[in-house]
Amino acid sequence: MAEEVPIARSPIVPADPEVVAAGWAVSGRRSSAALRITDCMPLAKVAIKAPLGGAMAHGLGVRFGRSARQRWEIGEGEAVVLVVGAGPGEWLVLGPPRTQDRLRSVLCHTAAVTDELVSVIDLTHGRALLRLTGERSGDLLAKECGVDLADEACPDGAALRSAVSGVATDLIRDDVDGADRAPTTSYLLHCERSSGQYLFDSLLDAGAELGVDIDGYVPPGL
Amino acid sequence: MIVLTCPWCGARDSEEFGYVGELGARRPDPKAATPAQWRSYLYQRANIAGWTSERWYHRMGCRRFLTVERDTTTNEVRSVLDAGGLAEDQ
Amino acid sequence: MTDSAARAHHDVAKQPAGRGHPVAALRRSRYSALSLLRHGIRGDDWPLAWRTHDLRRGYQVVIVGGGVHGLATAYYLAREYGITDVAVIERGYIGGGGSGRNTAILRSNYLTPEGVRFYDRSLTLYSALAAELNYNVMFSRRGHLTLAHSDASLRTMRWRAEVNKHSGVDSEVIAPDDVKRLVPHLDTSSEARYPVLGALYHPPGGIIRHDAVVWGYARAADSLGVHIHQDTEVTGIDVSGGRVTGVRTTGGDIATPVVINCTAGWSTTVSDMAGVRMPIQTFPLQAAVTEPVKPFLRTVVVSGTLHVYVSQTDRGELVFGASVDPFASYSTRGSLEFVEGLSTHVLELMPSLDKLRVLRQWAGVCDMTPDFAPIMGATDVDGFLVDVGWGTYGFKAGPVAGEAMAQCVATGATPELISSFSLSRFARGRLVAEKGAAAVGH
Amino acid sequence: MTVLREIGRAPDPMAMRLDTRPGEVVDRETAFTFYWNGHSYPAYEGDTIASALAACGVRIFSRSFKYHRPRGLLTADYLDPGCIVQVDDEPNVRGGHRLARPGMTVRPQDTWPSLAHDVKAANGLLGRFLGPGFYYKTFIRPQSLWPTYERVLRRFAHGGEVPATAQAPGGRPRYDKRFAHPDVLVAGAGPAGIAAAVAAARSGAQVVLVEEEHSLGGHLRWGGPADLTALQELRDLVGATPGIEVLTNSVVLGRYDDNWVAVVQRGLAGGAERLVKARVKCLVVAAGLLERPYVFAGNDIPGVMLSTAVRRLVNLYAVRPGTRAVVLTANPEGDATAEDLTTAGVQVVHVEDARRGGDVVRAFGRSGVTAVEVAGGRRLECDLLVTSVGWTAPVSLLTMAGNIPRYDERCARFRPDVARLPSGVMATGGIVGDGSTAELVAHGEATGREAANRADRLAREWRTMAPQGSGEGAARPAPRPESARIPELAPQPHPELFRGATHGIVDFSEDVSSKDLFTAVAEGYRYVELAKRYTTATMGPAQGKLETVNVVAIVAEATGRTIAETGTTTWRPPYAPVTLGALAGRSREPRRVTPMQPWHELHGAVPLVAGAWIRPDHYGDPESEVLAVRERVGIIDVTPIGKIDLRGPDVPRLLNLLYVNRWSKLDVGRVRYGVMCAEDGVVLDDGVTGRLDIDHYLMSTTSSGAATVWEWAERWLQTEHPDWQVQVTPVTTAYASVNVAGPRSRELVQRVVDDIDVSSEAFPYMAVRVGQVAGVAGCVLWRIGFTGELSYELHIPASYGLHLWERLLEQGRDLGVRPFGVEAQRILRLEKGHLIVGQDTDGLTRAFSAGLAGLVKLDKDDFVGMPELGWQRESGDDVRLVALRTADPALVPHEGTQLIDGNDRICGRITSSRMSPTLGRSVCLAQVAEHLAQPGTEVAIRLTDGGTAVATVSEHLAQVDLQGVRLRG
Repeated sequence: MAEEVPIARSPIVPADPEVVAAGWAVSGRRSSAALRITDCMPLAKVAIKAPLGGAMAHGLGVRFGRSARQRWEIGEGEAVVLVVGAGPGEWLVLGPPRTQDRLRSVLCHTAAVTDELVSVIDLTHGRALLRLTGERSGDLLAKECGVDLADEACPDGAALRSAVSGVATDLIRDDVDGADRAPTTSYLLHCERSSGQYLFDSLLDAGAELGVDIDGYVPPGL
Repeated sequence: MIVLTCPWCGARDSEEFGYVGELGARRPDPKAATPAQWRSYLYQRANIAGWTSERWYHRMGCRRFLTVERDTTTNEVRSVLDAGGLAEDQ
Repeated sequence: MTDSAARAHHDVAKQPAGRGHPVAALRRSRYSALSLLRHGIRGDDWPLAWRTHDLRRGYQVVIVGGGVHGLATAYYLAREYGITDVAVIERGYIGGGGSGRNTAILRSNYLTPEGVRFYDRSLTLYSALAAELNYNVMFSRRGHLTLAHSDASLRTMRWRAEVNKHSGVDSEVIAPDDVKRLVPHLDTSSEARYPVLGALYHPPGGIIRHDAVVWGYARAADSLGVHIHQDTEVTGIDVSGGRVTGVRTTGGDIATPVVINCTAGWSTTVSDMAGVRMPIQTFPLQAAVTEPVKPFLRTVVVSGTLHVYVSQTDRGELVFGASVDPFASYSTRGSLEFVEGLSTHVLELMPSLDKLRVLRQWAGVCDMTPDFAPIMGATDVDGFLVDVGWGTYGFKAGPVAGEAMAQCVATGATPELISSFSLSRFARGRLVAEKGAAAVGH
Repeated sequence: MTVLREIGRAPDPMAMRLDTRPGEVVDRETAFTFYWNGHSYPAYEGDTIASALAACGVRIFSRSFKYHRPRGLLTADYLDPGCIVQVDDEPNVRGGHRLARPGMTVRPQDTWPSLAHDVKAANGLLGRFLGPGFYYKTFIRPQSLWPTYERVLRRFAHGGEVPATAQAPGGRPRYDKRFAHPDVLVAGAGPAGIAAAVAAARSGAQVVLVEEEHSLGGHLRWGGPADLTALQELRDLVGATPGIEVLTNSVVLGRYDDNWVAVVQRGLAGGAERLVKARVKCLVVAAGLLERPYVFAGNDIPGVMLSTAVRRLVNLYAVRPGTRAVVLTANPEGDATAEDLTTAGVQVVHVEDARRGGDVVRAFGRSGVTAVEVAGGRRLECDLLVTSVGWTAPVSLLTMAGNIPRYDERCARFRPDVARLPSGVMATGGIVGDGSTAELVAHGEATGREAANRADRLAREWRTMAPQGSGEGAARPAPRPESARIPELAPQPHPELFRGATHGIVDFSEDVSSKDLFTAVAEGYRYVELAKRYTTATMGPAQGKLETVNVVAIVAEATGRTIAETGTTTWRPPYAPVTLGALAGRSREPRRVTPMQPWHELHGAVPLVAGAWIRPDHYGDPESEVLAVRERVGIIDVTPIGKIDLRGPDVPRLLNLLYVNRWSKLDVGRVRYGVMCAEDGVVLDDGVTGRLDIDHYLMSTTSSGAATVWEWAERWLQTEHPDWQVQVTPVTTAYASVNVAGPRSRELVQRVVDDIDVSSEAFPYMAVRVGQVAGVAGCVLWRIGFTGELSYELHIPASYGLHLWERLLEQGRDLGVRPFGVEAQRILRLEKGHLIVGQDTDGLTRAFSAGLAGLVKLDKDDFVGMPELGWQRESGDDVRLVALRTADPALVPHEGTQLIDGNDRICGRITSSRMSPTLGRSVCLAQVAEHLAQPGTEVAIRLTDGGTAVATVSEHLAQVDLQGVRLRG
């Protein structure tokens, strides 16, 4: 007795109003605050493990510590994905909602043509994903993360893993266009799912004096 | 909070890492080892006051096991290498 | 009777026996309210608490380490066995190591019968120590609470309580309400991130003035003829034919058939001098003290889950301790992460202390063994005995360790009380089960 | 008593306030009142508690520790030992530093009218008997009386009071923390410190400038016109230079290994405090100099002040410190003080010049100075005695960096050994040497430039190591050339003045006199550290900053050694006392919950804190939850169970290495139970692992062991077998996991699976299937039975966990489905005799002691812990895990109760025990000595009330469904 695919739920309880977008229960709240935090859970998240310096690694074309936007052919149609060098021989591919299955099969096909050992694992539901946007997002993160995030040390496109509020977190500097189209500092934070709500609350608390506000999710959000 | 210069992640606070222990004797052949040999491997430590080679794990970062040279009297760190010999250019 | 102990026995047996009489020996400088009054009126000086001597070319027994263990061993050798030709060699000043850096908590509520028996004997000796040494060591029996924040730790508390009771030691598991009655400042509400589900209450536990214990033993040992050499560092131990023949120090060489390693932190280094390998890693143990405030905390409060223990001295300061540092080191510089973690956890337990200020932090070095139990008695080198591996619990054991090591040397036999703490247990794979407690129920 | 009356005296509004002073920091436009000792007092914005009260003629602020002598202002700054007060519910507030605020309630801390008589006595008589360590020498016999004596001692405890309960969160100051990565951090904003910060910033460095007091400028602030001009210029420079973050009323607490520097920001909005944790590339210590008190009889009488205290009061707060003054001076600052007093309208009756052999023999008076005897026996009436006898370099931040200060008799102070500082630490200003403002600034500038260079070099080194640089933009401008050498800052000659002709107080907060130190030395406590510990000198709230050098000098004098030989004492962090709140920061305790947590909370689940996880312990009635599972069907949220995805051809080798049992032949679609041991044979973890595909396995672990096992696997792979082809990915929370257990579980699961045949034939016990459940693809199901019942474990992509949970409850309503919690699961597994690692095993339990003999395959080539297990099997004497049957079925012995043998020796313990709703009797697991482990053996249980009960060792660990029919049904 097959049935409709149910609504997916983020580990982070959506701020009111709760709406459905791309099959996910998300927050419909809109904020224009200078410092905003958004739950980006609906994004597809696929983890890859492959030998360093191998064909798969070369194909992904992003080294550990950096991230890059790429346009991929996935089954029927294209998708803009963010490929992250998340660790030594470890990558994370973020894509638009509902693309995880296609991303996985594309990656599996690529892996198949190399004769390397490659793990392609869909972690769309297994991780929490937040976006922190605003000129002072670095100041907020400086309260919870010990790594130097100054532009020189951590420019746009940088990717690193460290402890944020004591939780192992992938930090990706991924600036976005601000109101006047000028790039605004923005970070993606990616951690193990069950700590998502805690991390979200911790950042809200730390950012209170900086006026951080919750901004709902709008697809594609990448 | 000392700094460990992780070969993968760069200079990071020691809080990000887990300390495994000094690099003791290699693991004896489990089939041939006598109780004395095995328990020396299990329990005996050089516990050097000075430069020591030890194992750390970058738990919050690259999640690689590392070989660290540290002076146990000053906590000065001289070198940090990937324990499995893994490198970007292989 | 083990070889090395036998050897030691043979050498010391030549001594004219006959117990020392500290009381008589101390008469010239007896401490009492009266003498205090007399000195107060006359305004004259007190005699030396202990004297300084030239280093002799030979001693019957050389004790390395002028902490509570070394000095107690010397004292009991002289007091119980009339062995007074003893030198205590201290690199710095007496009590400058672990004895002066610990948080001076006394208890006997251990997990294993052998542990309980051993520490209970120590507590007995401690409670009579002021009179025994004619030196007020200010032992304050205020009760000792170990909090349980999970059913797993509650289970371990019960386990400990039952073993304690069976050995006649006063311990019981008490309910949160009783805990609150004993420590009103404690947050026992269910909203606490680490709710208090109960506690192991150990009334005989308490705190003591650690320096006074060191000085009291030093003064009494000195009065019985023991030589205390401060500012003297051991640089080598001579071993020939598997036997100890002497000790080299910065103050000169000493011929001796018996050397006892009573050091903490550096015990591996000293044992290495005699060619004896140890299953020990040295870790810093940090502590901190706050500014004094009016007394509000009577009992000693410990939380294993939060790695913190707290007591308030008679001077009003809170003394904090924790578990050893996360990595091995001989460095005694305090760390920031220690006081941060400590403060976080103290405020989890007692939120109203947030405005209390930390005044000083410090660190000592501890010899951690694989099974959280000490290493005592003979080694493969005749005449080289060890009293080491005391981890974070050495101060509690000072008197009983001294008594047992003295017996080891004087009688040549290993006392039953410490038989399970032998160095050979590791090669035999017979570890002490205190490790059980450390590894269960986190 | 007179003293108390004086403290209680009604205010004499601003009687001692002077007309406007050029450098004053008080805002006369903003006046307000606050409370001191129950009376209302006026104050100006900018006043400290001490200056406001002094302006009203208050001279006594506290009583001394031992003798309860009245104490007044000594240094009039943070260090002042005489002015430590209670402010509202905050103890030990430094009245010389804390700004007065409208309405604040300030109380003296150590005045006890109730102890008036003791106090009087202490003042008069006791002093002579309360010598150093008097308590070591008495209260010895009878010992029974010591507790009583102790209670009296405790009443002497010095300090304020802490409230029993925390303030309401609203009223509670907010504590915060942040990390910082400055190139250069300058500790101290006197002329040299400011110059260093500006020069470093101009060289392109990011600079943090930290000042302990409320404003920048150090001693320039209370200087003459020239100083004030220089002060203004320097402040303007700071304002005009980009790249400097200024933190005032903030203090560098410590310099830890690798230049990890802690700074606390005090007095932020609403009394908030923030701890700044800075990884500083170059630390510049510009702590200046502290003025040293002089030791002589009566040196603690109110009205005896240091010259810097007088200049602060007069020039910063426009307060007249007295009316008739005698000044003892040994340096220009002392001379300047005399001039300041004259301009303040204080009659300077006499200036005693120590450079020409002048000296102060003793001061007279009790609640205030009335007269002074100077060298030559001359007696002078006065109400103010000012001493300016020398300086102490606050070297603690440098000693924390391993530097050992050297005593320099020419300038009568310990000086840092700047030549031996680590490259990341520099010093400038008074702490290094003396000089004119211009010389200090020049030294600061050169130091700042060099600090910027050193920081730049380290920054380059670190950037090249960090992988996240973009390659392009991250490049910095080319390294700057070495800066010019740093000029000399020579110390000015200064007479050595520590103790005069008489004995006086050395440690004001501890009431330790020079006589006490002499006594301690005479008793054999000849080392500074011993004398300190014996007398408690330097142990008090001033942390020894004022008194340590005097202690060293006096111990030197008493032992006949030189000060250099006597040496200094260790300086330990923190540099200044810091609140537990600031060190703790915002409470931050990681908390993990499952996707079903909202449902659990809505349905009255009693939470169980298991490490970071919050789980349902039960939903109100664990026993009936158990029966629901045994008789019908129950569901439990087991999401926290560790799950690890293993891929690669060498996975079987890994499994064979980590588990004690054999893994070579596990077919696709099958799962197997496994146990892991450490190298010493002690049980580490257990769980089932299933084979999903040829080279693809899913391993499960205990909830608490998930992280450990993942690291364990990585460790063996990375360090011992880097050649093995295995990839490990933790997926614990990628799935929400639900265990459906009970005779009707198959029916229920049947109703929610979409494409999986769950019939016993198609999906047998210990099998694994992958498919679609409740409309969600990619689910993993395995059929196992921790509870002993027919049961299926459903792992569904976590975002649909709540959906599955609700579907199961709705679909199973007619089957009588019921959610059950961890407690019910514990009972179920206990009835079935399944052990829990860490409860039924402990830190020494090896596999053969845990009833796992059948599992251990000693004929394998290798596995972790194999040799020890081999030897354990041979050596017969160890413990065994058994099930116990109590003679009294109603008796449930506490977990942890002990088993006793015939000789009243402990021979085991109960590890698990519960009343079994299924059997209507108690069930227990226990560790017993091997010789008592035979089925049928009777053992005695020592009950917690001391009684004894009998129990028998059972045949099997399981008490329910011995043959496992239910499991395999």
